[in-house]
Amino acid sequence: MALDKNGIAKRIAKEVKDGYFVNLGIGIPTLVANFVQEDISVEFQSENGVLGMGPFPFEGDEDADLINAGKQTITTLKGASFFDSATSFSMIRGQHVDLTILGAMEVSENGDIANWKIPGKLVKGMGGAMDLVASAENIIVAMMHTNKRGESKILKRCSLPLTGVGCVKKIVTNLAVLEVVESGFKLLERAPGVQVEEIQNATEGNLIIEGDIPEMKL
Amino acid sequence: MALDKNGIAKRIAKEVKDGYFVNLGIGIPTLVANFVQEDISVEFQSENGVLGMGPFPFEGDEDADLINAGKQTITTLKGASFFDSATSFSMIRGQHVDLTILGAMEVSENGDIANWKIPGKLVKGMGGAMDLVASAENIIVAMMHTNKRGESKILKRCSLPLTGVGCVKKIVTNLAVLEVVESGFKLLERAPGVQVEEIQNATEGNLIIEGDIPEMKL
Amino acid sequence: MINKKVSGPKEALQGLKDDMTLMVGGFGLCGIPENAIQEMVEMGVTGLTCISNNAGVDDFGLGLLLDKKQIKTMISSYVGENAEFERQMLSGELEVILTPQGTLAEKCRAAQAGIPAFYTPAGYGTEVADGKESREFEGKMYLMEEAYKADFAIVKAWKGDEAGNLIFKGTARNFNPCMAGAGKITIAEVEELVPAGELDPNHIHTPGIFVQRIYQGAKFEKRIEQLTTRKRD
Amino acid sequence: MINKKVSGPKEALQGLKDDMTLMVGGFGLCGIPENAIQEMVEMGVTGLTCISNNAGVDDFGLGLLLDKKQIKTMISSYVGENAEFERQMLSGELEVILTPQGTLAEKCRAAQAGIPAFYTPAGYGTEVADGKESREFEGKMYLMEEAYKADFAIVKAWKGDEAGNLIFKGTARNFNPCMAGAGKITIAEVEELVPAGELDPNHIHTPGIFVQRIYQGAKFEKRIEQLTTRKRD
Repeated sequence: MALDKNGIAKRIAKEVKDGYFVNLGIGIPTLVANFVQEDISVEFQSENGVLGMGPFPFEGDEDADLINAGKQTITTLKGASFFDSATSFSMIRGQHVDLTILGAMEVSENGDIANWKIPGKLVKGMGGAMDLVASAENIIVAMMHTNKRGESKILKRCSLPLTGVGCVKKIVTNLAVLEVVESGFKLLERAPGVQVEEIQNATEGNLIIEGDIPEMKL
Repeated sequence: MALDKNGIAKRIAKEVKDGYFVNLGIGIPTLVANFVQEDISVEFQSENGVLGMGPFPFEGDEDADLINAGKQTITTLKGASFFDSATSFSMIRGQHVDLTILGAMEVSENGDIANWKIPGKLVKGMGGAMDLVASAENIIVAMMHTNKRGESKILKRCSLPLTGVGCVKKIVTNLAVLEVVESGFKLLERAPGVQVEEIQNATEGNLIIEGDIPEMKL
Repeated sequence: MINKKVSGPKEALQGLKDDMTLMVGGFGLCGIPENAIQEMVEMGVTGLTCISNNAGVDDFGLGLLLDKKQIKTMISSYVGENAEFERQMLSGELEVILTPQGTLAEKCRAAQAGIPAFYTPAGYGTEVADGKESREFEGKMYLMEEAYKADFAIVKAWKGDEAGNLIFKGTARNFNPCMAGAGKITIAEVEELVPAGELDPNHIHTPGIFVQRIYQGAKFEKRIEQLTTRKRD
Repeated sequence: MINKKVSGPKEALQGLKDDMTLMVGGFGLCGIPENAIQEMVEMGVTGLTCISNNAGVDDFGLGLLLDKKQIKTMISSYVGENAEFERQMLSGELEVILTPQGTLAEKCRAAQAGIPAFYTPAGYGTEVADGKESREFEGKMYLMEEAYKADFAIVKAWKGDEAGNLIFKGTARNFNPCMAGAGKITIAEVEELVPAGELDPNHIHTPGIFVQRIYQGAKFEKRIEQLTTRKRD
């Protein structure tokens, strides 16, 4: 069965290793924090200027001066620090953040990503996404494999305006885990109960299937 | 009579206006702080990371963590701040420092300055001088008019390796106050008792003498 | 100590004229100079170009200036949480220049630091690169980005002293320290203004040399944009 | 919290090998990582390239490494307060690359910030410009300067916590925050190491993400280079 948003987040959480500094985008990526193993040490960075983010505050404890990049009220954990936006992007551009998890509208065979603009629709802006995808060495995209009309979002070429070129390495969708390799999308894992054929049908880009494809362990 | 070092510093102090942030080089410039009018507000910046420098500490009050760019122990005044070297040069390069006073070995008609290197002699380095002269909008050079052999240091062209090009606007020497203009050094003031002829003889570069040249008021 | 204290936003904004370019600190509604924005509404200046990460909401932040059509151009990384903004953008009344957030921060910092241009990988290969020089360093492609120029930078801090030194709180720091000193005149609005000497020189985030005018804001609403909480056990 | 604490300079310097490039914080003898320098003397690594504003004095600071001929190249803005340094430089044993101080700081900061190159006016028209690209922006000439590359950055702070967060004191801050995060591995030596949570997150100068290894130095001499005082009335 295809994964729901929490399922995608749960699978991605397994990619978060001990000692990682992680930047989570808005949407599914934010959910990843809920599933990170408890026995490892991880710090979450938010590009508006905080390292060491904790959970939402208890009711009544919210502080207007303490938000994340999604403008939500947050808390901090022991060892947290605050900094300005230039320093925040020094962390990102300087590749001090170990893992970036973000959503996408489209991903292409060569690792291009489009996630900020739909021509003809209202454009809200790229926020920090262009800096994140251009800089991060380790990017995981969290997305649905197809759009609402059932069309593949895993493409030969992106049709939407790009956010970054050749930057995506790994994709976790509701159907599969894919790795971006030289010649296309290498199928690494299937969602529980999902068959390879279903993934193939939902993938417009070149899908590389080598040997038996294991089911995800969640 | 030609000025001594304190005399030069005293004359330069008159160029320090209310509200100025000032960077003082090593040597004569450091002495300027002693002569700034008491009824104006001035803050001294040192490029190693302090704004709001005060006098030397009382004996026994010295702190190894509190020095100026000459590595001398200092104190700070109310309103002082500490910052890192990149921020310090943001102040300098970004033209937030209103006045830079520094020494020179040679100055040329077009405002070039040489003050860091004598070929064949041990080179200690430019420190912050190249950043200061390349950035400052308002530079005053404090220097002796001639070298120990009596040769002019106010030249058509510098003979020594340059620190910066076309940056010097005003020079205060033991003999005169000069302004660097299009066609050479415009004589603004004479040191008390020093005649124009003496200044002319000590100046290799083109000296522009227009009308009566007043004596400096100290 | 050079005293930067002024009576309030009215005095601080003297010299602000139609068609000028402003940097305005804040991220969302967090860390914005509320009192200065209100004063600009009352001044009625128009044709402004605002460099600010976001554009406020309909009835708060820069949204107040948008509502009165005082802004001609917005330079931001993320906008549109604001119906009037949307309307003006779609009708073409408002020009919007979208800039990657890190590039925006660094272009402000470059202006502060006297760096005329720098290279960043953000936006290479996208429409952000249109009309910009690109260049390879060690096998990776970068865009050349130039420092912003602004007439005024208006920042908001938690505490400040009369020498113009600033201390920020939490994530209300954001773009404020990057913009301080990045405009020809920098105005700092603070929640608490203290005499020089009361702030620890080691704790100052923005040294006073970057600030020309400082005042204590009369009133701070500090509105929360997305209230997210969890229940106590 | 990601714990960066190591037992001391020996563990912190693991992986340091001959011919590597180091950034070393400090201005003169102020804010230098004394314990790490002593450990490098004992390790006997040679062929080092050191990026550091100064080169110490004969019997302290980087002078200790120079004395043992462990340094091949010094990249500094001001040197020569050191007789052995002078001898090695004049004999050609030691290569010295003199760099304007602000450019040196910004090249470190660029490395930290992932900026491959930037423009600065410092050194234009001088021998510092030899072999460098120059370019005009708004009628003024600038040099293009590239980010430094270093294997290790070794910095010294006043207080630190186990998460690697650093707080500096007075002018001992200097180059240290610019170098933290500018090497592949950053080592922080602190006078006092406290558990995470004891430092106010608003007061931290260098966030822990820029530091990989941290320890409390066993002993600090904190030598004064130029003792200047005035008499009490």
